[in-house]
Amino acid sequence: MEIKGLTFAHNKKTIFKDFSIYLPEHEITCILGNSGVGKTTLLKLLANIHQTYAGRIEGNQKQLSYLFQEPRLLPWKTVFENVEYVLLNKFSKSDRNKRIVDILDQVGLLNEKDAFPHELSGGMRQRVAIARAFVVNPDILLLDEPLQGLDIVKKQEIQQLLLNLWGKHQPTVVYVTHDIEEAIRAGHQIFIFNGQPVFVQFQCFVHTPIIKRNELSHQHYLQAVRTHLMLQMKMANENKMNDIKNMVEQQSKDRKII
Amino acid sequence: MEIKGLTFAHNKKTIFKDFSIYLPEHEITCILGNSGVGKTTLLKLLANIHQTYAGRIEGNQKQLSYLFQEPRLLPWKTVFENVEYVLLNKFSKSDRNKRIVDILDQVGLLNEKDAFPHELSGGMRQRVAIARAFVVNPDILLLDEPLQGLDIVKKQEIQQLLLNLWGKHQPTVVYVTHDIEEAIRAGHQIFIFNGQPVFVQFQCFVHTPIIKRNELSHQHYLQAVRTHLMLQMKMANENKMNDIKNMVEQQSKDRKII
Amino acid sequence: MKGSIFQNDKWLTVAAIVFIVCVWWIASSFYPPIILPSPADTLKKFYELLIAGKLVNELLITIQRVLLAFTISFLIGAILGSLVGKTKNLYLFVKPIITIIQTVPPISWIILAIIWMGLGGGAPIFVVIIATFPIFFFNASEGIKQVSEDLLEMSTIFQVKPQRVLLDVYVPSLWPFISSAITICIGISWKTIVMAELLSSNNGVGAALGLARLQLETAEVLAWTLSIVILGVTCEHIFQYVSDKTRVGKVSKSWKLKG
Amino acid sequence: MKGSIFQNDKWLTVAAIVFIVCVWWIASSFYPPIILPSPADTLKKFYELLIAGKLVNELLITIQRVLLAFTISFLIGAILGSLVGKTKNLYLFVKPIITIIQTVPPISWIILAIIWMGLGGGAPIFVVIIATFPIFFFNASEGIKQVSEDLLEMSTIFQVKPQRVLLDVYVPSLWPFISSAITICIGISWKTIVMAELLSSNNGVGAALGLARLQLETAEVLAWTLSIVILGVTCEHIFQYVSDKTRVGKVSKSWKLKG
Amino acid sequence: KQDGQHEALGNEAEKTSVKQPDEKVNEMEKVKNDKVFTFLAPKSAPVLPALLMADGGAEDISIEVKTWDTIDQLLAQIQGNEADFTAVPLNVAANLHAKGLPIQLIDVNTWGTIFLVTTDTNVTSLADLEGEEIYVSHKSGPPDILLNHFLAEEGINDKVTLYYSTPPEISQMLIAGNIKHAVIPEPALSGVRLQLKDQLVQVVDFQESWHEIYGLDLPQAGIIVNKKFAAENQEAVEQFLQSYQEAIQLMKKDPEKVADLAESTIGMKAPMVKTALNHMMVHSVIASDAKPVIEQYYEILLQSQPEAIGGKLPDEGFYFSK
Ligand SMILES: Nc1ncnc2c1ncn2[C@@H]1O[C@H](COP(=O)(O)OP(=O)(O)OP(=O)(O)O)[C@@H](O)[C@H]1O
Ligand SMILES: Nc1ncnc2c1ncn2[C@@H]1O[C@H](COP(=O)(O)OP(=O)(O)OP(=O)(O)O)[C@@H](O)[C@H]1O
Ligand SMILES: [Mg+2]
Ligand SMILES: [Mg+2]
Repeated sequence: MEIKGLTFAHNKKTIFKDFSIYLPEHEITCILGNSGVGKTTLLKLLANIHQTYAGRIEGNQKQLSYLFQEPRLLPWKTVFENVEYVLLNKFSKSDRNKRIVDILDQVGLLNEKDAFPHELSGGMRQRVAIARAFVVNPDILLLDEPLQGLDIVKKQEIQQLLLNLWGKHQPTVVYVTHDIEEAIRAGHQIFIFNGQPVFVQFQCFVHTPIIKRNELSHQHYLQAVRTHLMLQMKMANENKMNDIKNMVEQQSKDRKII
Repeated sequence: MEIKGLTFAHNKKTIFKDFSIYLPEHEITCILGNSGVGKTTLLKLLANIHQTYAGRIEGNQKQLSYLFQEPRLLPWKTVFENVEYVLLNKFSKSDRNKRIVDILDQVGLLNEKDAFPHELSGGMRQRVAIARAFVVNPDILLLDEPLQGLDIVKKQEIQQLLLNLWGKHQPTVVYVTHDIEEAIRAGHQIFIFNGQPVFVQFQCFVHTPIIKRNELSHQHYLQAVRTHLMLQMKMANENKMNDIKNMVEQQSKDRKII
Repeated sequence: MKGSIFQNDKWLTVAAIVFIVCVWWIASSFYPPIILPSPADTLKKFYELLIAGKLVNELLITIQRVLLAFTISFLIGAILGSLVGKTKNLYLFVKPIITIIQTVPPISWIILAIIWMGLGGGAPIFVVIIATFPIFFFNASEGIKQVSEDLLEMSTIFQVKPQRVLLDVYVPSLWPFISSAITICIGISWKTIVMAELLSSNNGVGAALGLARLQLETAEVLAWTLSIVILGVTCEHIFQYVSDKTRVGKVSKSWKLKG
Repeated sequence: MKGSIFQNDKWLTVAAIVFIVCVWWIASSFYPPIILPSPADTLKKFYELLIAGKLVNELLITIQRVLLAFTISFLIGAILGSLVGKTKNLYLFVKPIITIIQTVPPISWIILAIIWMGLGGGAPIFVVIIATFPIFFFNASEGIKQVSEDLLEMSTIFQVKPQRVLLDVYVPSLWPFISSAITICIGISWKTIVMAELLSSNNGVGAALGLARLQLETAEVLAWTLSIVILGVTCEHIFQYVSDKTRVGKVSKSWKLKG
Repeated sequence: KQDGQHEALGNEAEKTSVKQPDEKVNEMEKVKNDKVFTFLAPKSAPVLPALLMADGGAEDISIEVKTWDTIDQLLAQIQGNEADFTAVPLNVAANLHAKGLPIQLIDVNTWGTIFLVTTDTNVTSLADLEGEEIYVSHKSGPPDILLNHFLAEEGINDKVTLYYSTPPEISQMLIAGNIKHAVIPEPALSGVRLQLKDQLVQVVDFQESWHEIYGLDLPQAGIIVNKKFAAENQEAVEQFLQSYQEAIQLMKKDPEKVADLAESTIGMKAPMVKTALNHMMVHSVIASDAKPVIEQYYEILLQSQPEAIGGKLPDEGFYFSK
């Protein structure tokens, strides 16, 4: 997927101005950035929700799936039905049921399948949203802080689920998160957004194959990435926008990519 | 604050059964636990939202403040007005304005003070909720995953804000989180909840004074606590409820507390 | 069957009716029967009309008309309201037209209605439609604005078929508005049909009531009124029952009516 | 001032009115003036009534009555609806009573109304209240169920004073329901007052219209109707204007009416 | 021809059962115009003879009776040309004519239906009502205009207070004792008579008072037809009038039967009809003959409430003549 010369404003607040980014197909791209920088806005643009932009967004015509920053469940439907909602007319009834039961089992909600959203805890609701996003086998998967509200162990389990899913069908994933660990564990490529309008303050490829990221031999390299990211995020928060911009320009001139 | 012999059920799902816990006044108590275990339910019980419980909840009659798991903003009010809403009738108008501007500045939302909630990003909305919870100078502060949706740097800043606030007025804080780091940085005492009905799987006091937790000399001790917590959280997710229960009983017999 | 309809609210409805009857009885003791006959007098007259077969005859005519009018009105009002409510400019254009239609008193419509539809029953049906469809329209168009954009976005992204979105997002969101409009319109329909029949028709409960009134048969007037009220309350209960049975009603109840 | 009221929707309202007038004009060409006078005839009659001062006289009487009735009805209906809507059992008890009150045709109320309130004007006021307050009641009681429990819990915990909760949580949440009820009731009030005055009063637009009708002055009937419609549409616009000016209306518009 | 009809009438009087349709068709062979005419009337005096005619009282003409309750129903049916003969109050007839509808009055058949009644035994004449409140039905209609006329004659028209409402409401309040004096027309008044019996005093019979002043009867209602229809079916109209007049005689002979018929066919209560028949003068006078009487009446209406008859006296073409 590619965005070229994108310009978009919320009311009079320009979020993107002549912004370009390349999101490689069949890879996981993680996006970090300050709160309110424009990450969700980018996902919505990719999902074609905001349609008043200028510029070109290519490659988003396929089967999309979106995990919103809020669960966005139908309050009048049970957990099962909420997941079923996005599958209707897509599979035979028995196939559908099997898939739903499967995914609910994987996110640990099989016992709650007949509960209504208001009877769930926050983390449970988030997991229903995850189940719904994962159940459709999308070509493009847009994730907005998918693991928020989950305990650490479940965070890991569900990230593993995501990676397995990616392993099977290799969808293009755009993964917005605030957690550097998450990004390092899942991203082929990591961006840090900054500024208003948005510019890419930092971009890096993580060269270790995803399945090997737990191996000890790669930890040194990953630690380096982590340190870099931490540093950049600190900078991003320091309000020295111009310094950063200059630096970024310098870097892009030098073609120096970690 | 103290809870004695609490029994509470959501519909037919018993969350607490003869549950007792002591939450020391003027201290920060952190609560960890699986998604859906009953953390939010406990906070709501402390806040007297659920009133159909059996047992005694003592010491919650004072000025309360609650940061909900969802932002719960009034959609028809601006950021400023949303914060003002909980202060009305409490201070003089100029005092009020000063306080609100102050807290909005501290959470980094002064520029957005006239925006409506639907014009904010997820993290910004969370920060409005934080500002609202902090602005009232409560005796008891109930926090449900206060830092969700914020980038790492902002997480630290706002946790610092919380600690400063605590430093000034020393309210009793009950702090629900999924992030062990957060708990270690802020808790005087940390609980891990498990089971249905809930029991305390693990309880520890963190002996390092809060202001010294960044000092190098304490890192070793804190690392030990961290490791313990990680281990316990892993166990909590392993569905070996009985083993754990036995262990906990054994521990409480031994009065062994880390 | 009746038992099951009244099951849940049975006692409260009975209590409400007993309450009304008591008030009526007490009030009737202050006035001569020609002004306000007692419930007993009215029931007696009611029974006489029933035995004579007149009651059932006229009621059947009126029921048919109300059902037809209500259905048309619901369809036009709810659908038009939902469609128009979303488009601001269209709404601003249609709204004054409907206000005008609604503000014109039936008495001004009646001649045209009779000419267009004859004395048979067309005119009352027309008047009932005119009286109720704006209610569906305004409630639907206000309701459609309250449908969560978030859920609609979600549905679009997941390529949920429009008919599912209609059924699973629009209908449940509109439900409180539609349900309130239905409750209101049930009452209004019965009341209006009587006025309309009285003004424009030779048969139906309204015409019978009008005649009774001219002949100073106050007990008969109230007997006809009673039959209309019974119909109204019964309809209300049937609606409530059906609505409770369907998913939307059930959930929106358990979901909101916690108190 | 008029300019400012019509500012936004000005052209669309004008378009709507032009549309209605065209339909009317075309229709009137098919019928003799005694059945359906043309807009021009009606306007002429309207002007005559205006010059004679009769129009203003009767209008003032009717306006007074409607204002009084509308206010009472709004207060009783909205407050009772909000209070009762939250308590399931109370609601189930009150609901059938209101359905009954609403279902009884005005014709059956009228004699009681006249006796209680005389031929002066009390009876029409009473009838308008009976006709409109159930609408406020049902919309308010349905609306009150939709008020977010989450926001109420939040308000309780932060010990926000009840009057602020009312103003800042209940009113905005109820607004779509109340606003829809007001729009509906504006139309209904004007229409009903005419019917009620015609049946029970010596003066007011309704009585004048009734007289014109008996004298087969169809143009005059329509001139009176026109005056009522103008009042109805004007009220609608004033309400819209005021509602847009107030905070709640403004925000609920910007917040929802994105399309 | 007349004899034949009397014979038929005699035969008819002996019949008790309602005729079967096919039977009717057989008898209609006599009528050269074998059309079924529609007779439209309010639920008042003029409809009663027609009921007898429809029930087989007329040999030479066959009619079907429809009723109108409101002025709108009347207008709509006139506009739709749905009735051949239509009974209307005289002021309405003049008004329709003035509004340009092509109608013609063929007869006047109802006279003197308005009364001032009271439940106050102290009141015996109009003069006793000085300073009292009178409830009047039909604001700006004949009851109102005539009452004002008589009050003016008496010289007390600004010494009484008038309230207006509809006959049912006034009747109810009168019976309930809420009010004392009222002006209502028949047959609505009979409802009150039946209920109050002797308590009700008839103070002014408008017919009598009118007669005292002008020496003429007080005409109230008549039958109108379409002008073109009248011109083309002169004979049928005359025949109708003839049969109608005969039906009136029949009605006077057997009020019981008319009352029962009225109850079974158009829902008017039998006792009320019987009582009303005692207080109304019903006899049919062809329009051209009644013209002076009618014009006297119109004159008064025109003076005080021109709109009631459309603002002008009807021209010559309004009155049907043989
Ligand atoms: N209103 C309700 N009705 C029925 N069951 C409920 C309700 N609210 C919560 N529950 C159930 O109670 C249990 C505890 O919920 P709670 O919200 O306390 O969990 P939690 O520990 O806060 O989880 P999380 O970390 O996911 O927020 C859950 O299993 C949930 O399904
Ligand atoms: N509907 C809207 N109207 C006006 N402004 C908006 C709207 N939505 C978002 N914004 C603004 O656009 C900016 C970017 O918002 P966005 O939601 O993309 O942030 P984000 O990067 O996702 O932040 P977070 O991490 O807090 O979710 C914010 O400053 C926000 O105030
Ligand atoms: Mg976001
Ligand atoms: Mg929770």
